[in-house]
Amino acid sequence: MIKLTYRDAVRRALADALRADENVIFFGEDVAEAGGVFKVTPGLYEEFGGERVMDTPISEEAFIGAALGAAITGMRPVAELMFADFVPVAMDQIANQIAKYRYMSGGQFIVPLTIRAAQGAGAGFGTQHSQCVESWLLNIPGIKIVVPGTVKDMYGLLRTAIDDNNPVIVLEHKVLYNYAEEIDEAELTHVPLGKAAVRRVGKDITVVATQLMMHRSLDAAERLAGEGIDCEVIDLRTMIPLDEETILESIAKTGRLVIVEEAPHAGGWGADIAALAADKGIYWLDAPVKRVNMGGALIAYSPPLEDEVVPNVSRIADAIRAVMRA
Amino acid sequence: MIKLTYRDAVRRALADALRADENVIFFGEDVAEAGGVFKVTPGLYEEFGGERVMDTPISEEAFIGAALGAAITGMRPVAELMFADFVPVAMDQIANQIAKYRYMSGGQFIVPLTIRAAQGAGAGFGTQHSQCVESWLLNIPGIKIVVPGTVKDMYGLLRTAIDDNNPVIVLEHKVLYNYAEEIDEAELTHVPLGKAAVRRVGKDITVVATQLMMHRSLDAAERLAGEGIDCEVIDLRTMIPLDEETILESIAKTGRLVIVEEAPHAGGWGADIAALAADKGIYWLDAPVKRVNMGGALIAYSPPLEDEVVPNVSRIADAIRAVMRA
Amino acid sequence: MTQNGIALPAQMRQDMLKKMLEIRAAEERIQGLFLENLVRGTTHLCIGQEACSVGVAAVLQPGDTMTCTYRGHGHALAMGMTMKALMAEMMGKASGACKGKGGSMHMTDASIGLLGANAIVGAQLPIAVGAALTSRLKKTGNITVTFFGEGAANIGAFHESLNLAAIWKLPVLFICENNLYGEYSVWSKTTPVRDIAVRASSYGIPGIVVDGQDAECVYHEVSAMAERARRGEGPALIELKTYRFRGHSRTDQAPYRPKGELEEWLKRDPILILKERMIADGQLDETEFEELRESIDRQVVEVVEWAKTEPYPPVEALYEDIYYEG
Amino acid sequence: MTQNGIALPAQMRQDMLKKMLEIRAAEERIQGLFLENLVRGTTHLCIGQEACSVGVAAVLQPGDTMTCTYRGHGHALAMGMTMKALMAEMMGKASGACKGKGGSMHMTDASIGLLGANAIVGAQLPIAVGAALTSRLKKTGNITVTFFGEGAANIGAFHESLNLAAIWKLPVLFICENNLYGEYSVWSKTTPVRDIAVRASSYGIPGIVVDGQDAECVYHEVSAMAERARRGEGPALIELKTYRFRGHSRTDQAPYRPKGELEEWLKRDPILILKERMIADGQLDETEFEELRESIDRQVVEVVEWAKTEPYPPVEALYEDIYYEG
Ligand SMILES: Cc1ncc(C[n+]2csc(CCOP(=O)(O)OP(=O)(O)O)c2C)c(N)n1
Ligand SMILES: Cc1ncc(C[n+]2csc(CCOP(=O)(O)OP(=O)(O)O)c2C)c(N)n1
Ligand SMILES: [Mg+2]
Ligand SMILES: [Mg+2]
Repeated sequence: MIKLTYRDAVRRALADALRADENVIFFGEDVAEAGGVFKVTPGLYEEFGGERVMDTPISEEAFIGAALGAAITGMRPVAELMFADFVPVAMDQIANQIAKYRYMSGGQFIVPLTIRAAQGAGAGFGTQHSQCVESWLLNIPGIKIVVPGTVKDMYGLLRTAIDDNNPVIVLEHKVLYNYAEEIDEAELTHVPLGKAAVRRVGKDITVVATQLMMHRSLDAAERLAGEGIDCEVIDLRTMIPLDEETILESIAKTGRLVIVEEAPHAGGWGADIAALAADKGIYWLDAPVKRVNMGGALIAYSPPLEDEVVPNVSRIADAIRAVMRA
Repeated sequence: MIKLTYRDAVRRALADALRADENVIFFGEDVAEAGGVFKVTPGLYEEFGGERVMDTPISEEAFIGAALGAAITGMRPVAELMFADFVPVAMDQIANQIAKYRYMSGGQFIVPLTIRAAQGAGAGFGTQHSQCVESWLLNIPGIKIVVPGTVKDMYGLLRTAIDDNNPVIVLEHKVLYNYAEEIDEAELTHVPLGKAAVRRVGKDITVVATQLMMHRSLDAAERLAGEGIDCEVIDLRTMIPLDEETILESIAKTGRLVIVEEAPHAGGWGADIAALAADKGIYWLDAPVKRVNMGGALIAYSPPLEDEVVPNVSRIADAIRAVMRA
Repeated sequence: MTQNGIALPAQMRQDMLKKMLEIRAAEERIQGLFLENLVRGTTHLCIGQEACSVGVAAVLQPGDTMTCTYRGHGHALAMGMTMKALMAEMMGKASGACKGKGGSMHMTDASIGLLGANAIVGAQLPIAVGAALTSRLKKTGNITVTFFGEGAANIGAFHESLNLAAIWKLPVLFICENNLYGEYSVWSKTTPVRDIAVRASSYGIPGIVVDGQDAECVYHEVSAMAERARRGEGPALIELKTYRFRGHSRTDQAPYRPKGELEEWLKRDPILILKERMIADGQLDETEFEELRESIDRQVVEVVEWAKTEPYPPVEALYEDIYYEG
Repeated sequence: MTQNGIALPAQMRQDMLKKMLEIRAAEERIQGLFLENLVRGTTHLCIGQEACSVGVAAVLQPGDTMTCTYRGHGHALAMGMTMKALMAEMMGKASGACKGKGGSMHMTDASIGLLGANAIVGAQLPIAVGAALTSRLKKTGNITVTFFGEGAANIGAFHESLNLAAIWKLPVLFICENNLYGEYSVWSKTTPVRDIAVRASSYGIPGIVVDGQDAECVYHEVSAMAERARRGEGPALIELKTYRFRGHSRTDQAPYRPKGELEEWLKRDPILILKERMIADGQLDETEFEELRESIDRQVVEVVEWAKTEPYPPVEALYEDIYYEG
């Protein structure tokens, strides 16, 4: 058994991918010589050299587009966007090029590229450096979206993303970088995309969450267990493709659903889960489907405001209690 | 009574706004001397001059950002993005700047700016020039999103958008530019944001749609009336703010809901409506909430593929029938 | 204007002339198809600019790659796309270059190195940078060329791409076809410098201005920069001064052109220039030229008739080629 | 380096020296607050670059405006933000410049023309262009200045903004503080030209290189360009060669600096340069200087102690300032 952090898992996945396939290359701003602003990638440049691990100028559109150009000509690039809040800077390349390149050409290309970015609030970085961005990317067929919440998933999903012949956006939660697990190294293996994980089995209510919200939901579930409420907590792991089956099976059992999003309410990914329940799960539902999220708020710098805007264990527990009472 | 097209309505709203307030300015690519690529704005440059109606270089990030800078210093700019598919090119300015500028400053600014863009499939422009983009913009508190579907709404919502002291994105459906209505000119007045319109009153099922899909839903409703199905068709008119009340009142009456989106399924705006039904409307629902949309497809150029991907009257009618049977 | 007096071998001249005639004949026919409604949406013709496509393509070697724009029929044919693949694609047929999914603006043929035409201004530049990165990393000695208009030189992706290519010393040639107009705007209205080529100095790379009506001249100048790039000396910016004889797209009659301008440029028709030079050098006479032209016209008509009878893709194709499965 | 020998009046020198000492004292204290956990997230200090802020601000007149970067404490104080507003904002207090919502990276004070510091590299440039558009349209004779780093000169927004400002002949000064590093990367690793100022030639505007350690020199050079802009002759690009004495942010110890580099630059401390010049001219002696420094340090300490006791905003503030109501 070794103790590994989520941060280590990223680094290890990258290193193993670079070792496994010489077409894998990795670039981004200050990822090479400096090892990344979140200190996620030190040592890769030293081990794999400047031809495979490269620093870029501050020009997200160009280097994300270059990842596309490299991917369709035989490389398997991994590009780091640093803060996920910078996704909009490269949005045309993501939404109009990367996602559509295979389609527009009638299937002439594979696009085996991975974009990594750090998302999430809780670290005091303010309005423009704290957002979760998966909900900005859902309505774009052609890309896959991965949101690892555990150390093993961080490793395994990133490995699978890099091996995938489609563009995959891997969003790492920056507050989880220091999160550690004791694991058996043999467990560090590929994790398939599109398969949710039931993190806690329960019979009374289904809670769907990811990343930090998944951990807080598990804490809320423990708290509620003492009150006799038995929660099932589902970690989506990938947003696209979405594991509808696991969600529906759980609702069939519990008849109740709460979704916990680190995102504003309108257009949040949780709406898709609620819509799924309202369609294919409707006959099982015994209560309103509630979403716990940031409502209409933006993320402010001020510590008490930032702490308030992101759903915490109490708010999650309250929502679960309310749905149980309904 | 005069006959007015949706295209005329845009032009008239712009002209009236330019006349009403000298702080209103209008710019975009080829909107001035050439009158716009969709021939929506001819004559404005001639009437208001080159200081108020301006052509820009091809640099969406710069001129959308310039609209922000002008808005916070006393102007009331209207910027045209031409094809809505170019929203991603200016996405950082929209998502990280315009939407957040008031908030980050603690309320020091008002941001009275309007962005106009033409969206929608059906005109044979291919994968990168046919998308509806509202679903890319929903998860960004701080902006308002307007989707006019009639001639009067096109005029009235655009006027209100320009007068609003907040950033508003007005998405015009390009297939509706030639759509005409006979109207009394006195009816050309401001239309409030955040108020849906019930386009057809019915008692059996609620259909929520916008723009072209709203028109097709009305056609489907007529077809179904012959089969004894009485549809209520709601036109959202604005996505943000969302008129929850009108939707919930209708569901309370009908107990059934179909949402028709011109968008891919994952992350489509219809999920928010379905989620609303699954939360506040759950006890009224007698059947699954169905969404008619583009599924997982992208828009292809080939005429039969483009015609197929966008929901048509038959598909809408089929979905309504299915929900009625459920 | 750089002038280069060295005549190319007779066979090369013959090939270039033939290719230019093919492009011209194809596009004239395409304009007709558009008016007949067999081509939907829009088309952007390069009539008048054929020497650019042909002169550059003649420099390329097997393994070299290209990205270009919606005004890409000439680039595609010059690179070696078959007339059948082009015409079938124009009409959205299953046997088109992109199985009908791309259409006029997305001519792509990976098998000949044509990595895609792009409908988003400037988006093809980063992609070319990435393709050149592959060549550098795989040490193939290949280069990538990317075409764009003078209007595109004002967008962010242009700047970022030249900078990134320069700092990474990539074998990519940035080829600006300065046809004086971006849509309906003369370049001087949107661009504060006379020559786009001067912008090379912002990146410490060569920038040259070339007579884009003279295929031989284009060939020589681009050759020199291509050799340099193959030797690992990095990118270059090449501005081809040219003119489009038709409007921007579709039915644009180009009313914005000053009187007499077109007539002046028609005297510098690239086909005429090469033809007269060949006649002067005894390599061609008027009869041979007319025979060549007529035979090409006949072939184009035949291909068009063939393409008309080709089947559209089946509607299931909508859902294919979005993701690579496997 | 442009040098300008004309000494400023004694009072101006005194004011500049005082302001530089205030900035220095404030930032040294901020670093401490960060380590004490009273400032959350990150901070970017401009210690060593104070002459840039102070020299530019001295040129500005009432009604002039500015946008700047996350490294913006110096700009804010030089523009006239009070130490209280700055320190309270640093700690996220309700009495901060942005009511605590902005934090270190978003110092904004509309009342003094400071239109916002930005945490997205380059995003402040288009906004400045828009503010200058307002000045031109309203014929106020005002100018806008926008600060950015040499790393930002590689992003698309830089290019688009300079082009747009040049073509619209706007009164905006683009002020590049070239402090040799973008995060942990020395400029030459990401930028293929020696001087950012050469890029002005891409837009047909003046580009000048100035000694950014010499406040008087900054003042003179910027003055000249400001006069030109006020006369309606358009924008300019001004590169201030400077150096940051601290790391990029937070706890960065700047291991990437070559040995001895910092020491060389410390000799060119902007405070030292002005101080010695004033002593040489009999306008200051060492004792007076020490007294001034100490009294400023004391004031900063007092303000910090005051800010510590100030209240945080109430949690309801989360939902305020998102939209302007009314
Ligand atoms: C990002 C973006 N903005 C605007 C457009 C609309 N548009 C299409 S072509 C064009 C003009 C481009 O001019 P230029 O680069 O000179 O190329 P040309 O068409 O003359 O070949 C514009 C503005 C677009 N397709 N993409
Ligand atoms: C679009 C974007 N990309 C990357 C970053 C991360 N980042 C913050 S500061 C910085 C370096 C900027 O360097 P420079 O422009 O020289 O300014 P300096 O920090 O030296 O003042 C980077 C890459 C960002 N904030 N925004
Ligand atoms: Mg052009
Ligand atoms: Mg710097």
